[in-house]
Amino acid sequence: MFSFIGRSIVQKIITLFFVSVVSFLIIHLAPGEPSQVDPMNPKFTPEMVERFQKEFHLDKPLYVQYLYFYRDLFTGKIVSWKDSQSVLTKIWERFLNSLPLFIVGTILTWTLSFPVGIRSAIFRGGIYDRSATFVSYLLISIPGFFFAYILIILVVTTLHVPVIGMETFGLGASSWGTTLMDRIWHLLIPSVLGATGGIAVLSRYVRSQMLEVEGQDYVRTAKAKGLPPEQVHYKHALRNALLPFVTMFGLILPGLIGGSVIIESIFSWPGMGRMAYEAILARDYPVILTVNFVAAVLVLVGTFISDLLYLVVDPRIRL
Amino acid sequence: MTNHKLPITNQNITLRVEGLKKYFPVRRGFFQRTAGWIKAVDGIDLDIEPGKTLALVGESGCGKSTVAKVILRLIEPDEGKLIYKGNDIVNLSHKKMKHLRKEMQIVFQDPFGSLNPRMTVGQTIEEGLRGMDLSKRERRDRRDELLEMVGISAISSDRYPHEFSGGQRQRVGVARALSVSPSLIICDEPVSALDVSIQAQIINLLKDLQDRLGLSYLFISHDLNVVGYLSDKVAVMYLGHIMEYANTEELFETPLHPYTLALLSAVPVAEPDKRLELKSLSGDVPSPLDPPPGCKFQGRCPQVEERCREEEIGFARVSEDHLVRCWKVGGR
Amino acid sequence: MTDSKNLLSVQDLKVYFRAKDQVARAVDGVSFDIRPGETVCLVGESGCGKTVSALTILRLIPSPPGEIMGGRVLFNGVDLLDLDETDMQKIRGNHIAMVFQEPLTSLNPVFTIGDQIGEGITIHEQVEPEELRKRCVQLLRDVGIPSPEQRLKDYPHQLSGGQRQRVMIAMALACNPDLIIADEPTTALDVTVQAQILNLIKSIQQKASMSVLYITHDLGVVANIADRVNVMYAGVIVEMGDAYQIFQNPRHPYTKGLLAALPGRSRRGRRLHSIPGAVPNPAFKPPGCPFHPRCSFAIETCKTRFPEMCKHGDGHLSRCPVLKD
Amino acid sequence: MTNTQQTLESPLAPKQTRLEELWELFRQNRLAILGLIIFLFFLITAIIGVILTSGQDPVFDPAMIRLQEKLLPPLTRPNIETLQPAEIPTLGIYLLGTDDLGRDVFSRMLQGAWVSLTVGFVAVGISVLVGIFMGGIAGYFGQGHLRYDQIIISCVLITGGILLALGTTYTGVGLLVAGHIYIFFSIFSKKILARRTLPKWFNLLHRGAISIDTIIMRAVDIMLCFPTFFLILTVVALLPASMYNIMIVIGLTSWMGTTRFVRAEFLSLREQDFVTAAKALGVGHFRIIFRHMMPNAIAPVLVSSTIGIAMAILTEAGLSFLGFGVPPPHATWGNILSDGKRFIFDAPWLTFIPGIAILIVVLCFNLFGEGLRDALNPKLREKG
Repeated sequence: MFSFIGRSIVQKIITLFFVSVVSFLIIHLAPGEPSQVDPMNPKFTPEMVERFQKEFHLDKPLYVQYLYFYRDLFTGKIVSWKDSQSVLTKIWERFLNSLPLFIVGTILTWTLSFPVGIRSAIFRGGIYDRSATFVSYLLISIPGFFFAYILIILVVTTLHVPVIGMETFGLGASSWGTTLMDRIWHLLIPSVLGATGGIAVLSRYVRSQMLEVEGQDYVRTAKAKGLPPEQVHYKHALRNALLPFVTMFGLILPGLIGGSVIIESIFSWPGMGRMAYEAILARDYPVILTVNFVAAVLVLVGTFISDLLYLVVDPRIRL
Repeated sequence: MTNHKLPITNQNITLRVEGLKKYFPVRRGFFQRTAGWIKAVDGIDLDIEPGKTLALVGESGCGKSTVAKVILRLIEPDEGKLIYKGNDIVNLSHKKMKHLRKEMQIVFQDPFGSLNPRMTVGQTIEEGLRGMDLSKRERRDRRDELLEMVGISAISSDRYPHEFSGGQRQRVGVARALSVSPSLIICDEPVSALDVSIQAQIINLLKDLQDRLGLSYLFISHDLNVVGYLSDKVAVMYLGHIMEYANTEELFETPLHPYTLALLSAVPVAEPDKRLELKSLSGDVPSPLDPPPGCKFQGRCPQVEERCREEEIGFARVSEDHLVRCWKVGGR
Repeated sequence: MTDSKNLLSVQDLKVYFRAKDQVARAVDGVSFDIRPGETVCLVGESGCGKTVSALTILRLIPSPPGEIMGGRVLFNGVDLLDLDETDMQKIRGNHIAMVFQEPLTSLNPVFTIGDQIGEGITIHEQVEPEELRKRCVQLLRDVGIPSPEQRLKDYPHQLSGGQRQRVMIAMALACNPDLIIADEPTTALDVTVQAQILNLIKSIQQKASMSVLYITHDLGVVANIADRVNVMYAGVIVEMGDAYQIFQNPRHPYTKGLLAALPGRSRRGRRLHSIPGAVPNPAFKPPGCPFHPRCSFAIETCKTRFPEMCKHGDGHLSRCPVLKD
Repeated sequence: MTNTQQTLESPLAPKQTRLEELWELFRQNRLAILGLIIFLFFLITAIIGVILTSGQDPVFDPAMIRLQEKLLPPLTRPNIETLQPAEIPTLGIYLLGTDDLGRDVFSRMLQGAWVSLTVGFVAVGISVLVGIFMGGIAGYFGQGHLRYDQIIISCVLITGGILLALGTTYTGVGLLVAGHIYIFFSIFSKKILARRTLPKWFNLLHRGAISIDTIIMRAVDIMLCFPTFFLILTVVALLPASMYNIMIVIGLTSWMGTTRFVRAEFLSLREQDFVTAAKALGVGHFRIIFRHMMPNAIAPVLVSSTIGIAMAILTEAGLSFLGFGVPPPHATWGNILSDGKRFIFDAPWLTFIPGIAILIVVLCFNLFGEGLRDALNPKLREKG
């Protein structure tokens, strides 16, 4: 048990190291220098460029730059090239902005897809199942940005509530009720959008898992014992069907960064995804690399958690 | 008491297995150290004579299938010799082994998994003929001949396995094994997945082919009825060891090892008159990961005594061809 | 046939499986009876419909594609096929219990065996938790599992194959059913363990005087355990009788063929008799007697007329007009 | 022998190839058939589109700017009086309206269809090839171990290559040359050193260090650590804008699933009896891989790749939407939508036409893929 945890941690640290190397190489081997981004900018005089290069060790060999960069990252001293602010503070602020979106989206995904998927599986082939299937295909296939505009048009033209940004600009000191409603409206559409793809994919997966389990011998045994159908479905089948979702539960963590770029930029939501997008536009390498690093850490922590959960949930795995 | 030894009289032996061992490591812990060994095959000796059938009998997990794989050199043995027609083949180079491979073939248990579902049965058989110097025409003729030999009409050579029944697939498997004209065929439970009526067809086929082509069989099985019908000699295996080795007649008439006795008396006979209480052993086969010290059978043996628990037991020769690994017999 | 002495009476049962444009007639008019306290065997090769028949008794046929097309299953005089689902649940496990072939996959891997045995009891009876535990321990002890108290907390994967099958039997015994249906319970086990399980079933049956419907393809097992035997081929029962009649005086070519095809030491040196051909696909069964293409006794009428049951002696019936006498 | 003749048998089931059987099952899924039809329609449109919209004087000119005709809704007739004869749309009508520069949306959609198609196919082609290669190696040769010297040499070669690329010429070339010398040395060393006893350090170098399987699977883990869309965005933003870069980047960031799948499949196939039988017959490694194992593993890979195509099309549209896609003036569905987003209330067709087009095409790939998957699923097949 402990040796499993130990091995897993060591393995993940090694993976993380390689991720840091690879991402560093990708960024630095790509053509184009950050100092050349904006030659028209009057700030970028040759002296400025030189000072800039010195300050960020760009004149040093690559591996030295690598060491400098990760030293700065771990001591928290790393700063953005664009505005010389601390990257970690920046990320933390943006993270707090992204968090409500993420939480609402995740809750929506996980609370909706399970009932839908399970019902589809139990009434397999019925009208409910077929329409759920079709709707989920539709939701998987629809481009997120297109769907976003449909929703914007719908909400703005029918309900006349503004939805862009985190809050309505200039709402100022109105009653707390109005502010709250305003916040909720702003939060709702982006998180629904963030959740749709997840709901569609997850409910399909729940359905197929459930179907798979319903065909197992032990479900037949349970029926042969004379258990009522509810107990057969929700105790014997569901418990087994849920096992693989433990793995998925660990994988929602990285969703914090990955999926939100497009939605956050459409809704001008000042979150992590949008910050990453802006950093890419500005070739702000420290921010890009740090976001990447944080994302990798989240992935690894997520998989670690799901490994552990699996140990707890599945009695067949004992170390 | 000799430790082991087969009779050395017969020099004309297709395959002699001597002291064959295969251990699989069990890794555990932080550094994945080898924490133990599964002694799948723990020093066995066998003699397969030309044109004869040696049966290897035992319950699941006793290591019989590992023996088959090691003999075919699909797994490398850890120790021991495989003497094929007088030459040790364990340390042969890849090139020489490739040639020798064709001398030993295998027929599998599962008629569904043993044929490539994406190849027609004709293609499956031609795989074996590819290495030979044959023209396309000759190859096709040989393929058809092989199919007819096992009782499948040559017209169906362009059919896929899923179009055939289990028994027919098993025939194709036999034809594939025959395609390289081997002298030894390892039959790994070839009839245990088949229904009784089909089983008889395949057994007859194997017997006919043996008579016609002079094949030797290593017949691996847990079904003592089939073994009793088909084999010339029997080796009873338990937890990686051979427990008893004898001519079929002798083994069935006068089984000496308690395990053999238990096996024989556990087989239900299809005659309601003999409906006695089946004599059953208590317990299950222990895990090969940590087998008991001393006699491997001691945990389930009805006649166990102190000596069995302590000392490793060698073979005792009862008669020319009858070896038993038990104190009771050796003590005579 | 409608003997009031019968515990279970299956009459002209038909179960078809529908697939695209084909209909597989898996069970095609099966009738047999089980009297209280006797062991009845259903023998046949794979695909002959024996498992489907057994599952139909408990109405466990997956539907679709399976469909019960006709017949009656009288249990203590009540037709199980007429019961609604809730009444059927009261029969399952309580009056008729079932033991399946693969003990590993038939036990739920995520519940302890204590849970799984106890569950069957709580669903049919009101029991205190302490009482329940005691009963589970006693059941495990009855089926010969050592140190049952500790085993209650084990998961199925921690037991050996033989022990798992014992647990399955304990589960079946939980509510003292009148009938146990055992569907090839020893096929997946080694011979020595098979002998243990067979002895266990026999001893339980004698002790509790319950009826057993034992399904198998192994004629050796049949000879060992059966009071009466039903031989099935291609969805119909071709011969029925007591064990002695079937084994010593078989009256159907298929039964004769099966017995002659058995290998054994006594047959050494002689060719085994083999039945040519293979079991027909249940969707494309030949007309007339389903066995006629493989039968060496077949005459012209066999190809067109489905044979009736012919009586050969006390309770010995066979579906062959040719081998009548 | 007479008896064998007696039992001469021919197959039971009616003759039907796997493909026919598959089609038989596939045909029952009406949605999947719909997907296939739409796909064929899309394929024809894209091919015709690329023919009609390219060249010096295309039949449909997607780049023709008519500022006086901007933001016309679909099915509007052009104002013939204000237009030059050459500027009049080929069909005599703006079938799908015009955009903010007065360009014919229909022509632009035709042009964009080809981009979506090629991006989808090429990107997935790359990822499937890489995935099958890596997965096949991991699954078949995975238990083999790389030796210490091989690892050191490959590190030396890679560092040399990187240094050379970075301009540190002398060290780079030196490392490369040293690496190659060692490779030649180790090839010939067997013959040269055959009779001598080797020094201890040399033997140590020849010890197995790490299994090939471990290396490949760790590489997969590393790739999975990157948030895919973010990674693609970064790389595409850093590279010069071009359609080919996008295809390659999408392809190279999405092979991990295939690798895992093929590896798992190969690991289980390797244990199958028919592979064992092929080995026993003395069939060579490559024939076993390509003739015996690959055909059994490839079908599910191809199925999931149809769904991969859908994902790739979506990704490309997303990139175009964010302004990192195929560079203008070339039209893609993503950048038509992106251009139109400023006019979503005035000219909603600029959003809806490309949006719905993408939706339908992606949907057809998804339906088609799922239909194939169901048809291939042996469990469903048994149930009929």
